[in-house]
Amino acid sequence: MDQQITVLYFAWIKSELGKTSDQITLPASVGDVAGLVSLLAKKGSPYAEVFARRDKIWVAINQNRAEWAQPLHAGDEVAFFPPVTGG
Amino acid sequence: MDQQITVLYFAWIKSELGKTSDQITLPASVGDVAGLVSLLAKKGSPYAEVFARRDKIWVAINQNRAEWAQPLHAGDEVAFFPPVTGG
Amino acid sequence: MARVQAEMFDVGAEFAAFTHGRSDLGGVVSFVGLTRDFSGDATVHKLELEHYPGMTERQLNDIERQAVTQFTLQAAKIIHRYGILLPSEAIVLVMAAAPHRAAAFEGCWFMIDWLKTKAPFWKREHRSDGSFWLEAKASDDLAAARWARG
Amino acid sequence: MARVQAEMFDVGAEFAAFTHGRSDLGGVVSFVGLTRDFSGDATVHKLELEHYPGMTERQLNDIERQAVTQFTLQAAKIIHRYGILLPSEAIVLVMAAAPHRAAAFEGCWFMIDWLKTKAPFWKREHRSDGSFWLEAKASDDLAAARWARG
Repeated sequence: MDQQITVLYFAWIKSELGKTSDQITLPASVGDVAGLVSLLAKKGSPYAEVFARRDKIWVAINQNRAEWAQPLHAGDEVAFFPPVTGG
Repeated sequence: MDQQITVLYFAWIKSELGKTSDQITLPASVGDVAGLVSLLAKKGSPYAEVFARRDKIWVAINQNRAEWAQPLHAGDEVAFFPPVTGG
Repeated sequence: MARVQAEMFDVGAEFAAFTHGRSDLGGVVSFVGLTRDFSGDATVHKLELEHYPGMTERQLNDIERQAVTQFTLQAAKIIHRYGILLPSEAIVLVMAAAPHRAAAFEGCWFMIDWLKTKAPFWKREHRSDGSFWLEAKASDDLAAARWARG
Repeated sequence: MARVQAEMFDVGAEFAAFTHGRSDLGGVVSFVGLTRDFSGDATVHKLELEHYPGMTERQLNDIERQAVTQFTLQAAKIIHRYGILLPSEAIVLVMAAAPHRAAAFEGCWFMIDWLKTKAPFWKREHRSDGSFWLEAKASDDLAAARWARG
């Protein structure tokens, strides 16, 4: 069964993608963050270039920091952003 | 030759002596802070009681912290006060 | 409760509100982070602060609560701005109150160190030589790691 | 330059004056010491602060200068009150500015620790059970000793 999720982008990721979010329907074969990243990277430029730098990208699921192996569920809000630089 | 000095008192020392200062003429035999303290203690009550607690008393000469062995000179401003408690 | 806002804040008014009606506080330590007009050799015209609404408030409130618990604070407060900031404007205010000054210093320092590695803010400098997203500093990770409980 | 005064000070106005016209400051750490309305089990009605005019200013200026040198501060300021203070009033304000926050935290902490063992102020509590000159605390000596240069 397909799952609908919201994906948010911040800082240089947002700048390079030229957008702040995507609505993504996950195929049944994609169950975690790593799978989502592979799916996004396959969308071609500029996604491929952005997600090639995944060592510079953090992820949050429903506003909590998460790991690449963390599972995704329908309705999740997944955010990709660089290491933070506030304060 | 006799030396005139000003002696200041602060906090409980001032309270117990009932005064803020003395003008003291040092005899030639008194050359340092320790000698001044002995001279003051000989003035009887309440000086004797106050200066019996000399381990609880700090001294400054001309507004700089000093030691008991430090020499005195005419015109010096000598201050006796407890360990500080500001801030 | 932490606050995230685009508007400037008044350090004096925030301090007054933080201590208002309290006659039990021993000491208050505050940290204010300011915008500078240079970065290396370049002139900075303005600083842009992006954040992740919702997650930001959650993280800042977590940091406040953690500081209160870990350092037995009497009160803790974080105020952080986003949007466009001009040089010399305040970016962040962190305040910690405690009966003794060591706890207030440590609690305040902990909050700003943690904020710098956990709160979802990103700075972009608009400079004489272009606009640049800042990179996170390894020194900030080290600073935050100091506070990890053994 | 340090300031010693009987009047209340406005933390916000002092912060504004401290940072006025500066677009090169990275962070400012402040410490405010407050009067509490209790001491052990007794109620404190007012706090009396005596000082040694002349020597006080000299010591506070020395502490500011020492902090600027030792921690490479961009600015340092101490404001300390004397006379009668009521509960919740501010006794002392110490501010340190530096390019990086660690120096500002250390510089501010150093100044209040040193002030507590070097500046000629004496506190007398007017309490429900009488009036008492406070005794110096061994913990303050230990706190100041931490900053001695090796």
